[in-house]
Amino acid sequence: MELIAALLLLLFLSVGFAGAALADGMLPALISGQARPSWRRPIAEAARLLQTQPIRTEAPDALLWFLAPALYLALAIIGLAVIPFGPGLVTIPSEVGIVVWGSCEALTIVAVFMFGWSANAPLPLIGAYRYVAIALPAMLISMFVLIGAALPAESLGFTEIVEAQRTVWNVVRQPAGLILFLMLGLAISLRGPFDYADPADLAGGTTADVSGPALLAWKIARLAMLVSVSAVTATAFLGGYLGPILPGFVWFLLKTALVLVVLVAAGNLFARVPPARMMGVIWTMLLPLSFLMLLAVGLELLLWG
Amino acid sequence: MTLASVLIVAAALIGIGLYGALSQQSFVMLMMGLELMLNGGLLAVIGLWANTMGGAPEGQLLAIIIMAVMAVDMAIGFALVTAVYRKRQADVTESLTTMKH
Amino acid sequence: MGLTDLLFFALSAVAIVSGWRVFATDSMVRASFLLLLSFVAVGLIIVMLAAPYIGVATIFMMTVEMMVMALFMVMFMMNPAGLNPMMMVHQHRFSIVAGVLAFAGLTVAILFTSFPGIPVDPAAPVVHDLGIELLGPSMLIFETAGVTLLATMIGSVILSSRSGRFGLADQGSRPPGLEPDGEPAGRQPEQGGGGHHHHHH
Amino acid sequence: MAVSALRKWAGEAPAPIFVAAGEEMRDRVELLFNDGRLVRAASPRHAAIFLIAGRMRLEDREDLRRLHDQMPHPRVTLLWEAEVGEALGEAERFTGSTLASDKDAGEARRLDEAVRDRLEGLWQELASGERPSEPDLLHDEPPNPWEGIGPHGQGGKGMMGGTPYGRPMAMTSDDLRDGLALDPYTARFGPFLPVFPPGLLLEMTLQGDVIQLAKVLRAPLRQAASDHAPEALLRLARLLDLLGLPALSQRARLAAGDRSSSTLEKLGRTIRWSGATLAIPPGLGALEGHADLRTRLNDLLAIAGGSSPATRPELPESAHLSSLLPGLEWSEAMLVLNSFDDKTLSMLAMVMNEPDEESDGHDHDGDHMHHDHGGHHDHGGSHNDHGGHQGEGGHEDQGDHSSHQSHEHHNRHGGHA
Repeated sequence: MELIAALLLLLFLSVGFAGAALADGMLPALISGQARPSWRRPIAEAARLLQTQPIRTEAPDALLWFLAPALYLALAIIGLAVIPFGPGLVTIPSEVGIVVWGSCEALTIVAVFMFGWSANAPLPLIGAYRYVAIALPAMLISMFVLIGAALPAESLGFTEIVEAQRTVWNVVRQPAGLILFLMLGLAISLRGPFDYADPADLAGGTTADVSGPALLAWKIARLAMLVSVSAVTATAFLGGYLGPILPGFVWFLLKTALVLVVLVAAGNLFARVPPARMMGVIWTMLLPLSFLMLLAVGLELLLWG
Repeated sequence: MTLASVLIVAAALIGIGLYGALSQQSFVMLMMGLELMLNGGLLAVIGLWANTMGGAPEGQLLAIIIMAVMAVDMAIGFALVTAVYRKRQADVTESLTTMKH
Repeated sequence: MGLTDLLFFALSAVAIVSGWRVFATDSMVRASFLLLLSFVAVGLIIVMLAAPYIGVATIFMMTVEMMVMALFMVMFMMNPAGLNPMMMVHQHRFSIVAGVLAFAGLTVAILFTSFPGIPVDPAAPVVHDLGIELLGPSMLIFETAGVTLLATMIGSVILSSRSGRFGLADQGSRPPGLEPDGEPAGRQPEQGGGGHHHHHH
Repeated sequence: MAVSALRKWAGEAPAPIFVAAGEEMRDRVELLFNDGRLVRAASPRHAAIFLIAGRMRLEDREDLRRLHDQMPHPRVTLLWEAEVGEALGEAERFTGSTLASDKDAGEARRLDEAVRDRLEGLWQELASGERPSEPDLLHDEPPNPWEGIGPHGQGGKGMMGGTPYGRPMAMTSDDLRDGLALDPYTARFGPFLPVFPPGLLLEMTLQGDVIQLAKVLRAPLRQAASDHAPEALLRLARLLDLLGLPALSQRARLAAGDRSSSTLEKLGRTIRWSGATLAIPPGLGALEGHADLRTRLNDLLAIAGGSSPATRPELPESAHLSSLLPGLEWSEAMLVLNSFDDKTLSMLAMVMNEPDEESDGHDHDGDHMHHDHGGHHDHGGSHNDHGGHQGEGGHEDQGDHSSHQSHEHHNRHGGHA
């Protein structure tokens, strides 16, 4: 069963990755009203980067610089591995799936910081610590929201969380939770309003001094994390593989695709708030909101559960 | 993976942590030594819990307490470093000799 | 020697070597990432010891802690990147002896103690048990830990922020006046090195 | 086989271009990127073609050479109506008679199209390997000699170590935000940093990402005075880019090239919905009589929609970037910098020639030397490593973004592509 799940994981990752690359190329073009770019464009882009010279800055931390994209990608895959693709179809069945995912989120912050710091240049470093300042509290919020999703299941495992949504999906229980979690998705896949690591005002931030294959690896890892975070959202809030008629895996794929498109679109439609102001919003508004959501779910379960 | 081997690994971590905590001059590095000792302690507690207590939940509870101690240690440590730094621009132990008197 | 043992030895080696490298590397940011690696290895060993929640939670918590640690390294340390090699140690020999003695003493104690051998049942619902324990019989202990953490948060914010109750942190404290905007009551802070008097015992 | 397939694929990618826009060329260059065949690179590291457009000052030539060497191989340079002497070596020149402002609109458009085609052609040649990559223009050597003693250069006395590459450790200085004095980082940013107005060279002292000091070293290059609406739309596009809305920014640029009321109305609505105005803190970048950044953004939206610009009184004498930027975070500062029209900006960014020793990092060092171990806190040793902006000897012009030394090294270490 686990072997099948592992194969499914590979399939899911490649399909999801292709979809993410496509959505990431198409949606901005659609929104900007430009001529639609061809589906070959991401591949061409990858081929170009593969043939570009890798740049080395003066005295970088070469090991960490090299490892950071690999770590980022590995985290995306580990995150996917604890998620059920269908009834009983999990690559790594874990009764503490949520905590594993939380660790992946936290280590993602480490990966991004490592990537920006090790280049040994000012703009990447600014991107790196700015990202840490925003992503750490964002991750706290996501954990509260996920605990709210785990409460009805009385378990920290993703399989139990999906099964507990047979009566009602978690998105109905905590709609604001879904939105908060999507924000985290934007933050850890480094896009749009929460892309504080690689923004335009820092000339590319952590990637400002990266060229060639390393840049390609970073872009791949970002897209893989986008797939991963969409899958977690679909599992924790939209009932994962649950659905009528179609097989579970297909439902899961559809829901993930939906979340992915929403994330990419949101990344192109909402403005980025300057970091200091965003910090204020996160600590004084969003974090208390996530507490309230948790409290509400707890009360509901206590009174009617 | 016998109990003795787990405990020896824990002892090694505690030894290295002790070395770090005693030898480092900067506060933050000193805290790293403390953390490493707690890390060894955590491993030892879980090793003993898994092999001698038959899985009584109190053992895990102790591990949680150790983790809380780590968090408190770090938070207060960093806050003190910041406070001292604001006042004296100091981040190494030698610069706080006035505390001796 | 099975796969488990092999994995255990590999992880132990990672934990110990990276733990040692923490104090041997020039770059302090690298040092905090090495410490993180050591914690991750220990966390995985703990998962192998049938305590998945504790193990993964260790990784989770230590990641966040070490991230903050790395930031502090960049903020406060000379030389976070290790590009100006330097030695910042004191009582070096004494520390080495103390470390080795601690390790030797503990090892001897471990080797000469006979522990009761009651391993945990692999099928036992350990995470579930832990949850019941935390919110059942040991609720008071757990809640105490929670309140301690809350106190820590408040304490660290007060300690590290600039504006104290008695004036700006870097200007020395001034007790409040007896009437609004009046002269501070009690002893005046010393001129210049304000705040030194706190430290007299 | 595999290599040629890769090359074929790479040729299909849009040509990645890093732009150094000279006098009167900024708006024209920005409109080049409207049809999606070309993409504008955020950093020279991401680019393959270096487009130098318009007249440059003499003192900019060194920076252009530096930027050229910062680009990875394969790379090529195109000089479009640029006068840079022999600074860029044998680079290809593209001259389509004189400036567009002298010609009628149709002629200018045809010319721009020709530039676009040439850029694409260059990329095809480069990707297919027909055209060799351009070699470095500058020598690959450190700007300062290694001055440490001992095997690692740690030399020096006590904990401070030596001064490798002539860069002493960073020292603390006062902080504007919350008084926690950490190490400042002084560097020159510009003159062709993509988020800066072209030609502007600032020397800034940063702590974290808060700007403590800003000094204008070179004023921005003069830009063509054009109609209000396209200029406003392009400025709006720049602000939207900074706000993380590249797609909407592209829409604004498209609208600047080809305006019709319905698209403009829709664009305005989408921008309002994106929360762009709400994202900007109220009161940010406020100038006497010139309102704050949020108001300026709203004005831009209105001008883009066809209403005439609100008249603002003359700038107060004292208004200058050196007093406007300090205290702002990097991203806020970039927003402020890009929110002014060219006339206002050139007044704000006048070079002030006064004996100003204070902004030299060294003076601050002195203040703090009395602390126990000499201040020494290096909030970003990573900083002084590539920067060398602390000492008097370390001031090197920054290329576009200050990884300027790196170009002198990448060949030695990693030039094997």
